[in-house]
Amino acid sequence: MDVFLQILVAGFLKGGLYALIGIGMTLIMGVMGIINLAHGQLMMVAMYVTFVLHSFFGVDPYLSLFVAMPALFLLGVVIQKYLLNPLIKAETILPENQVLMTVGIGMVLTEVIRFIFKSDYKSVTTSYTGATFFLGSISFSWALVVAFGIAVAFTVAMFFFLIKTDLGRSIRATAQDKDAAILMGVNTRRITVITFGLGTALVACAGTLLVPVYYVFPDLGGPFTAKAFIITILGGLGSTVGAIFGGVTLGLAESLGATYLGMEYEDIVGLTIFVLVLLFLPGGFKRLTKV
Amino acid sequence: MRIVRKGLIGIFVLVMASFLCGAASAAEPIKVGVVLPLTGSMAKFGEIERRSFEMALEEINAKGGVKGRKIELVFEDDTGKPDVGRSAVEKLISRDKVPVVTGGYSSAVVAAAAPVAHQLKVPFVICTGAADDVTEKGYEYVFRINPTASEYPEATKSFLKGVAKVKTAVILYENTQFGQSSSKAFEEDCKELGIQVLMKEGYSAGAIDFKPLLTNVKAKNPDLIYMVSYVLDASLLIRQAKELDINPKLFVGGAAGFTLPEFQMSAGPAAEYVFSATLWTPNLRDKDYPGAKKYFDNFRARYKSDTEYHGAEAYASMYVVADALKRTKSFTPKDVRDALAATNMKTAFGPVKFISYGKKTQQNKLPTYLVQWQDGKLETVWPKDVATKKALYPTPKWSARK
Amino acid sequence: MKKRLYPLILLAVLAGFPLVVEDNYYQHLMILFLMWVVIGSAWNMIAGYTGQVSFGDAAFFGSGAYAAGLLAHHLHVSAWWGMAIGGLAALAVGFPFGWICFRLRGAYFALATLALNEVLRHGTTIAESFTRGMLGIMIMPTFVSKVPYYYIALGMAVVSVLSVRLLIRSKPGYYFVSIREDQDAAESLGIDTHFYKMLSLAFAAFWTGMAGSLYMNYMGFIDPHVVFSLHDISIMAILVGIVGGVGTVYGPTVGAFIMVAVQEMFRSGFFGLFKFLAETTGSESVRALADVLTKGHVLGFGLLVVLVILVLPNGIVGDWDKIKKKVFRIHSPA
Amino acid sequence: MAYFKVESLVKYFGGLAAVNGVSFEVAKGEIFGLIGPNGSGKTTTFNMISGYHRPTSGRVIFKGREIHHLKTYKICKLGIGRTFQVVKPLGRMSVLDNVIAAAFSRVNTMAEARELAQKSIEFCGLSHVRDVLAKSLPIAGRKRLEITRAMATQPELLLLDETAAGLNPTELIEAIDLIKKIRDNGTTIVIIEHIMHVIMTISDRIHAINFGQTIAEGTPVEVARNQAVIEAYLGTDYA
Repeated sequence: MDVFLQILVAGFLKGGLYALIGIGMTLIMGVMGIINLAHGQLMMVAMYVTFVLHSFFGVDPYLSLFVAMPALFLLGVVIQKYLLNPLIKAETILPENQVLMTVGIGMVLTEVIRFIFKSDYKSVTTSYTGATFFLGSISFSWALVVAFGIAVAFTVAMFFFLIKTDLGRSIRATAQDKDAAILMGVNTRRITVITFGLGTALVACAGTLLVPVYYVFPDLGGPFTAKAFIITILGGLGSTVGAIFGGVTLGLAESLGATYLGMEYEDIVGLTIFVLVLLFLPGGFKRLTKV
Repeated sequence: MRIVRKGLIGIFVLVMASFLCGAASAAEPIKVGVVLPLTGSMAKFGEIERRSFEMALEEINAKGGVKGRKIELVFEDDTGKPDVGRSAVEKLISRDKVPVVTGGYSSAVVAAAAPVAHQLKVPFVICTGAADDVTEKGYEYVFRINPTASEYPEATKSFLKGVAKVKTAVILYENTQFGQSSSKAFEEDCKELGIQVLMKEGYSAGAIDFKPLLTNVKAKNPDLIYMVSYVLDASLLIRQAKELDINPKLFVGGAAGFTLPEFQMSAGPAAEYVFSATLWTPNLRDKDYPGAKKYFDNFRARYKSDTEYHGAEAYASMYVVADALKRTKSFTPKDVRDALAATNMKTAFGPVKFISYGKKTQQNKLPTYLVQWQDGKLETVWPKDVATKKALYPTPKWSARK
Repeated sequence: MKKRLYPLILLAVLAGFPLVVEDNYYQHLMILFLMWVVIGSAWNMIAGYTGQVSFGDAAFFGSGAYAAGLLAHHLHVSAWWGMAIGGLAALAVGFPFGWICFRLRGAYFALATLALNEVLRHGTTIAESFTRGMLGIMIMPTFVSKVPYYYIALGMAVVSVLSVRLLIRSKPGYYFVSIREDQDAAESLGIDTHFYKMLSLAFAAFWTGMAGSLYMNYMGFIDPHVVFSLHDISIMAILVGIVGGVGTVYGPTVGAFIMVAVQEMFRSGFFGLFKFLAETTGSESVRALADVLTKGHVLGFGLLVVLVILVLPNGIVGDWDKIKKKVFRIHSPA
Repeated sequence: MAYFKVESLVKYFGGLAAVNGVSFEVAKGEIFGLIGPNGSGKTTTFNMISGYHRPTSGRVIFKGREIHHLKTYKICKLGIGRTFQVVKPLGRMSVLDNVIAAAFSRVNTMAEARELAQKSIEFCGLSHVRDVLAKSLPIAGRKRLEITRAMATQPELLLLDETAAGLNPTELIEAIDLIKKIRDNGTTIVIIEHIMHVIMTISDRIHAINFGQTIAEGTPVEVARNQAVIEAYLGTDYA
């Protein structure tokens, strides 16, 4: 029983971070209709920002959220504006050119970071890195609990932003029906730019929160991109609530799978759920929750 | 558009010129080819090895090179990928016409490149790639300085026999060539020692959360936790073991990540008491490892960064190759191969002699060591005759530590 | 008439190549090039012509490679037998996959292929007892000389390109393109879209699998991360297709040549040109430049990808008219 | 036995009935009009006939054979062709290639398909744009391409979905001529049309639906006078 509870807690906490990664992706995928295969790489860049701030200026990782998120927002804006949007106009046989562009961007980001920081593994060790507290016999990592809290806060904030503000509504409108949004007078081009920025800032937040408990190196982007799109498909494109469900589900499924099937099955569990959802619940949890 | 056009022409000329220039180079110094991952995810170690090669090269050339000629190293980047590594070795052999190739970090690259050397009949002195079967195929032109992955736990084995007589063990390993083969080897060792393996499980490198794995480990409550992990997985494992309050009698790392300074930096106090197998430390006796300490100090002084056993392997490889070049009858690959086969020397990485045993051919056999983190420093603790400190055993419970 | 001759001239040059250039290194690069022609053409069939973009070509490549490798490893027969079953093994993977996943459209299908790729990679890693996991499979290449491999690869490349050409000028080809252009319209024209998508996938899987078993035979070593690599196989296949020209017969050939050449050029610092310049001029700045270039070669490669997609979204063959106009100022009569 | 008939077709999307019990019969060789206000379920009916939607209940019978469970391409092979209200040209193929693709539903070799396509193009009067890319055709051309393509599948029964919408007066006359020509050639036609004077001119009989249900059926004159039809189109105020 202890094992089970411990795993539930671990999966749930991890799921909080996944949710944050997933929200960024789901917004981008929903609004743009494309898969962003540079999502994890953008997160990696944010982690390096946090790492630099910590090791050269002694900034606490949680404080560096205030730098990493705006910085990545700008990076996202630039990418969308100058690299992705121009492709919409281009006459191409495959609409997937934008997706490939994100692959290229991912490569460039990874290599730029590698160029600057080498392939070394870097870690940020803080006073709370290994700190834990126990409830009964269940151990909680402080850093993950805090990360979970911040992730939930951002998610809730994002949710209300999308529902209550004009900009948020425009984003949701674009995500649901681009053509209709254009007819309603939404400047979709501007919306895509802002959305990409927001999505990137959110994944930057996730990355920053991950820094104290994880480590950074240039190649860590790929696996997180994969997780991000699994979460997005689980939750349904463009759905914030779906992304939260998707994130937590993936976190729990990975942990349970890793415990009861074996750690090496961790990734396969995620992928299997992904394929099952694609086939049997196209549209993801959004179909069930309708939010 | 004029600029584009000029640019294109420029690139064309550049490319053509680059084809031509390869052919034109007078062969005054003796060229030695080196394949290493200079870019890509393994570049960190590729870089350490490159620097070590260059250090050794300068020392050798400063002493007059071989037979009055200097040695020149031709580095090729294998990017850590087997097909690229193979292209690189082929280029070294057929375009640069080197009489001998050395280097080889990744096991996969080595496995793909070794048959090329064998078939083109140019000797390949592998310094790192540890996959067992590379020297089990009877490749006449392939030599390896590094012990094979399956031999890494030798010292651990004798420590377990002599000091830490544990009854149960858990083996955790990353799902890589190195992880799979050395965990298998250690499992065999456990059988031999009568240690019951309660659990043996792999994971893919780069996991965020090892709690699922470790929770299962905790439930099994083993005496020994043996981990084959790369540096930051290693640090996460040990940190999360602490978080979950797992208390075996000893934690042992199977080389790779556990001996690197980054491990200690990232794991902090949790690194204390952790044992690890290793092939080399700077503090080994000068009798068998001449120049080990000097190499270590020079490297740090010169590059202002740390080196470890990979660097020592590269450094030694350069000396082994130079030694063979000194003894060879001529600089044809065949003669260099024969000279290499007769190698019997002592290097900073230990005695080097290419022997055949079991299924292996032309494989160097070296003792391994057990080290332990004590007060933030890596101390050699086994075998006894080379120990710098006494092994701290058993490991105190997390709650009993400062 | 002249245009018709180009492929023949190219074929003659390729057939004569190993007789003229005996350098192993160039022969090796050419074999890689020919292998990528096969993979690129296969990808082009399913993605370029049929519009079902696959992000998981490595799934088929790896299946073919492992079919050959496992056969050699377990049954101790020559891995050349794998050439006979490599393509079929990839088909065996592709068939059920397509059967289930072709109800997905567009990006969702692409994601499913990506998942297939990843599942197979993890699967072969975990199934150690059968696949040797990350220890990989090692065989002794049959031939010392590269020439036999070269001609086998050339044969495969020629047959695959020719079969693309034949296919797209016949009923299935028209049907593939119709499906790409509008699946609903295609259905209304009596096209069994599911069947023809399967057919196209079968073609792609078969040739990619064949290329995989050739790789096993030629390289003599595979492991799951090499042959199921998302970046080095799946994405590379897409780049070969995109750079050369999606939905063109010779696009993948051009793309394969450029990608292999550029990759090697960046890796070797323009075939050693900069190192050579640095040595002859003795200039520190050139040396530094050479250093930066070799260290940043993947970066250069990535930038090139971004640039090509931005400037030539239809690839070199696809945008040939545009290139002619802009660069050579030749205006094709409108 | 009726040549073609639909029997109490019902289609629910979610909880909403798009079509709720439509039945009609079409005789061989006639032009049968299907009218109704926007959203009344005309196109959904077409989609069920041509196999894009499976009916929730009801039957579609063509020459005595039930076809509502068949896939779209099979229905095409049986001899029912269709056009789309929102045109679906195969954009990056030439007009000729569009039609060749369609012709392959009847023949297997390139030469035969080409010949069949040429015939269809000439018949429908698109020869002058034969080699133009489909996506660069103007709307009238695209509408006509839809018909040409459908004709190349050699249908016995042709479903035309608003082929006249968006055409100028000259083009309208041409379209009407073409439709008549197709009928005279022996093809039965079911046509959805919004432009009243077109449908009134060419239809032999008309079937009117509203809210997914039949409201009237008869000759054009009868239907035009029908109270329910007038109400459906103009609202109760005008009735």
